[in-house]
Amino acid sequence: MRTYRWDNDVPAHQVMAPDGTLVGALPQDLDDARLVEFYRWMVFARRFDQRALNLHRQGRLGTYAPFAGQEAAQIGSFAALEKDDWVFPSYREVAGMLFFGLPPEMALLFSKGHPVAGRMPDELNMLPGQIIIAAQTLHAVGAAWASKLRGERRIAATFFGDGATSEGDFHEALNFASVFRLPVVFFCQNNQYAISVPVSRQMAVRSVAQRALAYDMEGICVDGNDVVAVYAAMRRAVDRARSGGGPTLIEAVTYRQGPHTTADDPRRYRDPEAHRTWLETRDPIRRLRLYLEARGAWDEQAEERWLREADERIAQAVERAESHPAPDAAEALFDHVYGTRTPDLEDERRSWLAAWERGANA
Amino acid sequence: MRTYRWDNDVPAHQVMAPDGTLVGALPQDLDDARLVEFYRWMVFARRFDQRALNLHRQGRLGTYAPFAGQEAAQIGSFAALEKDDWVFPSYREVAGMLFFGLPPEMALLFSKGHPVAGRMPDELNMLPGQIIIAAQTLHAVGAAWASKLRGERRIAATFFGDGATSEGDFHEALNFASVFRLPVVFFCQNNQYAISVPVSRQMAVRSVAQRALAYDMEGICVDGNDVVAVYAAMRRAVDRARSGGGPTLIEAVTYRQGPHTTADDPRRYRDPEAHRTWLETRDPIRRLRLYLEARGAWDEQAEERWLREADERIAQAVERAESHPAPDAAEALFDHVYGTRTPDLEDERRSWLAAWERGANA
Amino acid sequence: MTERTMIQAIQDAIAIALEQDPRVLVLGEDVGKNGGVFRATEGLQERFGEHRVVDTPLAESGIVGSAVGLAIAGMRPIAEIQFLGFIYETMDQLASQAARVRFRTQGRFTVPLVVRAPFGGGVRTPELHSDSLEALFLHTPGLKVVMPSNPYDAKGLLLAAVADPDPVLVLEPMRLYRLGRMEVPDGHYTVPIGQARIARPGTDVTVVAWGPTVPVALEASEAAAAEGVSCEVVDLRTISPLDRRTLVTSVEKTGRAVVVHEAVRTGGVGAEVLAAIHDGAFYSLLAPVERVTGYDTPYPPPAVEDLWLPTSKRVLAAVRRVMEA
Amino acid sequence: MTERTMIQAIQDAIAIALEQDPRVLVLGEDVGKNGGVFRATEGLQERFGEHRVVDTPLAESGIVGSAVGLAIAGMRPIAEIQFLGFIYETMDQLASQAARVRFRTQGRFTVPLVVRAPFGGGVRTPELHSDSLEALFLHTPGLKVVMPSNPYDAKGLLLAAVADPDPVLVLEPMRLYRLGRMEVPDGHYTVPIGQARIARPGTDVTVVAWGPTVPVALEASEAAAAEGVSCEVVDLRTISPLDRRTLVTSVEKTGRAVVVHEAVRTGGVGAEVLAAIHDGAFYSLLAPVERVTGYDTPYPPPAVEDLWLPTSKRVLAAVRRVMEA
Ligand SMILES: Cc1ncc(C[n+]2csc(CCOP(=O)(O)OP(=O)(O)O)c2C)c(N)n1
Ligand SMILES: Cc1ncc(C[n+]2csc(CCOP(=O)(O)OP(=O)(O)O)c2C)c(N)n1
Ligand SMILES: [Mg+2]
Ligand SMILES: [Mg+2]
Repeated sequence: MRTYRWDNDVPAHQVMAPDGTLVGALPQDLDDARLVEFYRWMVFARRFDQRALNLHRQGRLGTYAPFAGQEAAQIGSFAALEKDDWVFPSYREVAGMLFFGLPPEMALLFSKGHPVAGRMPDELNMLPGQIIIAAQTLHAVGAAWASKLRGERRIAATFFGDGATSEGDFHEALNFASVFRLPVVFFCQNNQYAISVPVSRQMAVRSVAQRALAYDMEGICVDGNDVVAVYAAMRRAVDRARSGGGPTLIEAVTYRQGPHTTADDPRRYRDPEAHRTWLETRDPIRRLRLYLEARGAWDEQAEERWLREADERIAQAVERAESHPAPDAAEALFDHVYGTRTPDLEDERRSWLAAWERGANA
Repeated sequence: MRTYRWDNDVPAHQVMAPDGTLVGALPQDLDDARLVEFYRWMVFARRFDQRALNLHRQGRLGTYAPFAGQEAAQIGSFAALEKDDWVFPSYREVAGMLFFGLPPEMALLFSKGHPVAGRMPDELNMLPGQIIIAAQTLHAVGAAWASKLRGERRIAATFFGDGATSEGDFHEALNFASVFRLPVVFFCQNNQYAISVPVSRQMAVRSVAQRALAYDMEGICVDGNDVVAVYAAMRRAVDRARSGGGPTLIEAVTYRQGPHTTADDPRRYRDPEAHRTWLETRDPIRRLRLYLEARGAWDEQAEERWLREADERIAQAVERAESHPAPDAAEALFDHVYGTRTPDLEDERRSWLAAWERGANA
Repeated sequence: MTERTMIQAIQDAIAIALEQDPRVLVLGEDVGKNGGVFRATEGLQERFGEHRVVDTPLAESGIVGSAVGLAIAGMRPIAEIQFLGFIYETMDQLASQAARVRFRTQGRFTVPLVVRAPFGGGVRTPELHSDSLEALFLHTPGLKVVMPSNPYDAKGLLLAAVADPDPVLVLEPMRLYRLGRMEVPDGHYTVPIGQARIARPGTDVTVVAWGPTVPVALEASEAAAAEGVSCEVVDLRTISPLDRRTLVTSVEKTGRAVVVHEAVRTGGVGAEVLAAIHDGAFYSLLAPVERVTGYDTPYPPPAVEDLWLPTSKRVLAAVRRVMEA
Repeated sequence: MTERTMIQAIQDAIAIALEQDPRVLVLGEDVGKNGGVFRATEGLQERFGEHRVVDTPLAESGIVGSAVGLAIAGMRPIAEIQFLGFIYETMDQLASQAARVRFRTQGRFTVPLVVRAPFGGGVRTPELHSDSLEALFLHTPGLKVVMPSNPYDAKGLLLAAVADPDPVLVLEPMRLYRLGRMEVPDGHYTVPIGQARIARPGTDVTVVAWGPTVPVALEASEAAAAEGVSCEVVDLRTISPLDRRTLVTSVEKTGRAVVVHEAVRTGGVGAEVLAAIHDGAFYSLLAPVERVTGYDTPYPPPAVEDLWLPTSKRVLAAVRRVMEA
């Protein structure tokens, strides 16, 4: 009896080995200058992440989902997008979002729970990080569909984790995208865990990319800590989408170095051995640094300068976030439920304001 | 860049060609006597289906979902189950359910909208046909899980259509089953349509079985009009499940010869050419008859006898269904919402009875 | 003006929307070649093409979720959920996504989405096809919900929904799809969302109904009139936002109210209607507001459904009770 | 007796259930090694093994749907939905499946399933973690819904839910998880489902609250007492089936009522509580029942949530209003 069965084990695609040497061909559009730019963004993002955790510890920031370890996956993938492409991220994509143009103070305001943080800059077709796992994958499908219907160049990219691939919405999104051959890229950061649940408990397959087979879609498994390989994979997928070739599923194999969020204690579930290996030998920033150093494009002084510049930008962002005006609560609560306030909302807003004046709100 | 991609096209597994000749090996446990039994059931089911449509036309039956054309897929698959296995069917599986032991009058009462039809016979671990597409696949996962936890032999089988594979629940079910390696068989009757939507619009892959690859599960694509091939595939899957080898996805490629339900007009969407081909050259009953005839196990007289017997049993079932006592409405409505009626339900039942006495109900 | 059934009026509204606005598209199960299982989209794929009237895979969350994306990107999707009972599959995409994008992004993105769904009992459908679930959406900020009781309102509310900048759920009582015909204007017009309608003026009792129970309420009112009781029938037309003012105005006049709905009683829209009357017309009330509704059970199988649905006799009995109180 | 927080009482209840009944198993996201994101299942996987405390893939419909199958097959699953906001993903499996199997099969199969879910505001969670959605399930026949407001009830209601032959949703106000400790018996006991509790006896105004608003109601009542107004606080404890009798008995005595809940106002459980009082104590009411609730907006972001939640001051103002009416 002949049956469908997948017996191969495809290793993650790699261009740059963990020691910074090339094991594959650099994409033509990645010269040293561009890689230095990636590197500086990765360093900036890492510093931002550390600072955010710090602010949280000081009680100056609410729940924050750190991304340290995933900088290559995020910056490598966002780098292949054009500025007016649609972006539907999850809460984890802060590094990519910063790279894409989100002002860093917005990322801080998001973790401060400020309503303004949901109001993405007008010039970006980017949604705030989705909280409901996998829900955004369908939105990307719809936006890609709109592009296709209108004959636009614009494609849609959506970002999510390994855990998200277990949700029904993920399946429905990939199925719609493939049936309608839509210009959308599904970018999964397999960071090994969904909170405490390891990817081996999330799926029986060894690679998220294998799931693409169920949709006759190309699935690419890439070393997510190799910014060059990530970029190349995303480039391929974005080009395919833009040229009418339909969707792609990319899995970037990476690692969440920190806790799931500031509310999480990863010591409860993490394998310390594997943790050490990922940190010490597979850090994405170290890898790119070794490469650039060998190319003569990195030295200690540059590093110091870039760190200093990063820290300055971050300090400014913290300053801007902390001095940001408190929300206009009446507006934030009542004025964006519908395009026009309903009679009930008019009444409620009025009584809210009255309570406000009496000091009865909180 | 190496990527996951499925390039093969696996033909549906076949043992018996449409002309009734063998093109593969008969399973050892299928001798002529067993195949005659299958044949008689298929004939019985077909007659039942025709009679039901007839009754509907006469206004003696409510909505009915005919299965003509799918008898081999259903009887071949149910035949590989043991009597106390769990069965989670959809509304389409009436042929299989009858074979499995559902009294035919129950199937009629179901289409008459009689509440008693949901009360499956005590000796069967079979649920009534599920209306919500794909919902039952998760129930099968849970029942299989219970078997595994208790170390029982019992496995679970669930039946659904090609359209069902697009639902999120289908994906979640296959994923759970494969992650927990549960004794469950997912049996899809790909009858080419989900109401009016052809399978080519349902999925980009050419075979439902290919979807198994996303779960590291074996996917078997079988000619669903070949009762032997169906039985062999189901046998393989059931044996695997029972011996702890985990789940299987089977796709039986078949064809719905009639309308989706009695409320449907298939002329609106069907390809008349393909329709003729399926009917004239790929009917599952004809195929088995040609085989049995060549074996000397079928002749006109036997056929007539079997038809007569079938019609007698059906007539009895119609008689039993039509003389079945009207529902005890107070019980049907109020007594099975919870194990014990809540105070509100007590009140409502009382006031319902009062209205009943006044003739105010309907 | 043309005489139209409700389903024809709906088909007409969709055709007009497709014609007038290139951003409009229709998506759902069987809406294309088949023209919808109730023929609401009959002939529209032929007329407007496969890209504007789209058969989707069988996945409700996919339908609503991708429609949310379409709407965010500037399209005006009209999604069909084949029966309201299947809307549970889309609850996250409806309630947490469609209804919240405006609020979440403080106005930066919006979801001008229409979701149509047939529902309601009395037509002998299989399980889970008949349930009345409007209460779930009354309790979902960011969504609007309308429910026509006649062909004119069906067309006008649907066109208003398409024009609305926010997600609107259009619940269509399938029992009324072909129940009768009525003069319906041919061109574009809207029935404003949020305004109830006095379906029958009266002075003694306010009978509040919506969708499939409007004819039931009217029938009961007719019978009450024969007994000398004058009922004012309020057809809500919009479930959310609720037109509290019309309710209160009517009860201030009548002093009595009966609320009729098909959904199960407890936690239904009837409770909020009762609350609206209680809040706004407390001192006018001469008797407790009565609710005549489905019972607190799952929607029952066809053989007993008529014994479960609110009947005009039950409404009349309630009218008598409030008159006697 | 041991002093326990609510989360400890819940953990204790789950441990007892696992210990006493081999059919019980716990499933959900992060319930295993991690012991649950709130530690409700802390240490239980170590103690009872991987097969009885099971980390599932990240799929809520899968969790509830497979739990339905487990329950049909005779197990007693306790499923955790990490936050109630994610229950939308399971609505079909909860409302159309779990809640209906008994009815659908006229008693042949049943679903003795417990679904636990933390919810509620005031703890600065990200979007969609804080929503109060109990009203959806009050309107779902076949389901029961309980909501504890203190450690004792949390344990007793959870054990009653496990013993119940039908699906029970246990909604746990996360704000109260660690708010205080109280003496909780060590062994097995149950708090009966369907019975409200007088949390504070009083004579002038009935204040109805549940879960997270019970402390708010008590605080307001304390303040009212200082003004010479005696509030009787009714803690519903069970949302469905609603204990109408306790409500009516209390209001027959006080003649006034204020209902307090965190869910959005329109179509909330407050409307049905109001209706129950209206129906049962109409002629005792001296003033319209007031509702103090969340506003009709999505649950807002952390920076403004405290300005949205019902406060004891708002409750006190409502108490004053009903006293003055
Ligand atoms: C529908 C839904 N279920 C559960 C959660 C709670 N939750 C938040 S993040 C998370 C894990 C997500 O894992 P993964 O998809 O791998 O993304 P990662 O956090 O690792 O980036 C869970 C379970 C949620 N936010 N939404
Ligand atoms: C969740 C859900 N969505 C939609 C429907 C309406 N519906 C009933 S049958 C059907 C088509 C099912 O197609 P398929 O899965 O191929 O099974 P078949 O009827 O062909 O056996 C649809 C859309 C439903 N019952 N449930
Ligand atoms: Mg992850
Ligand atoms: Mg089919």
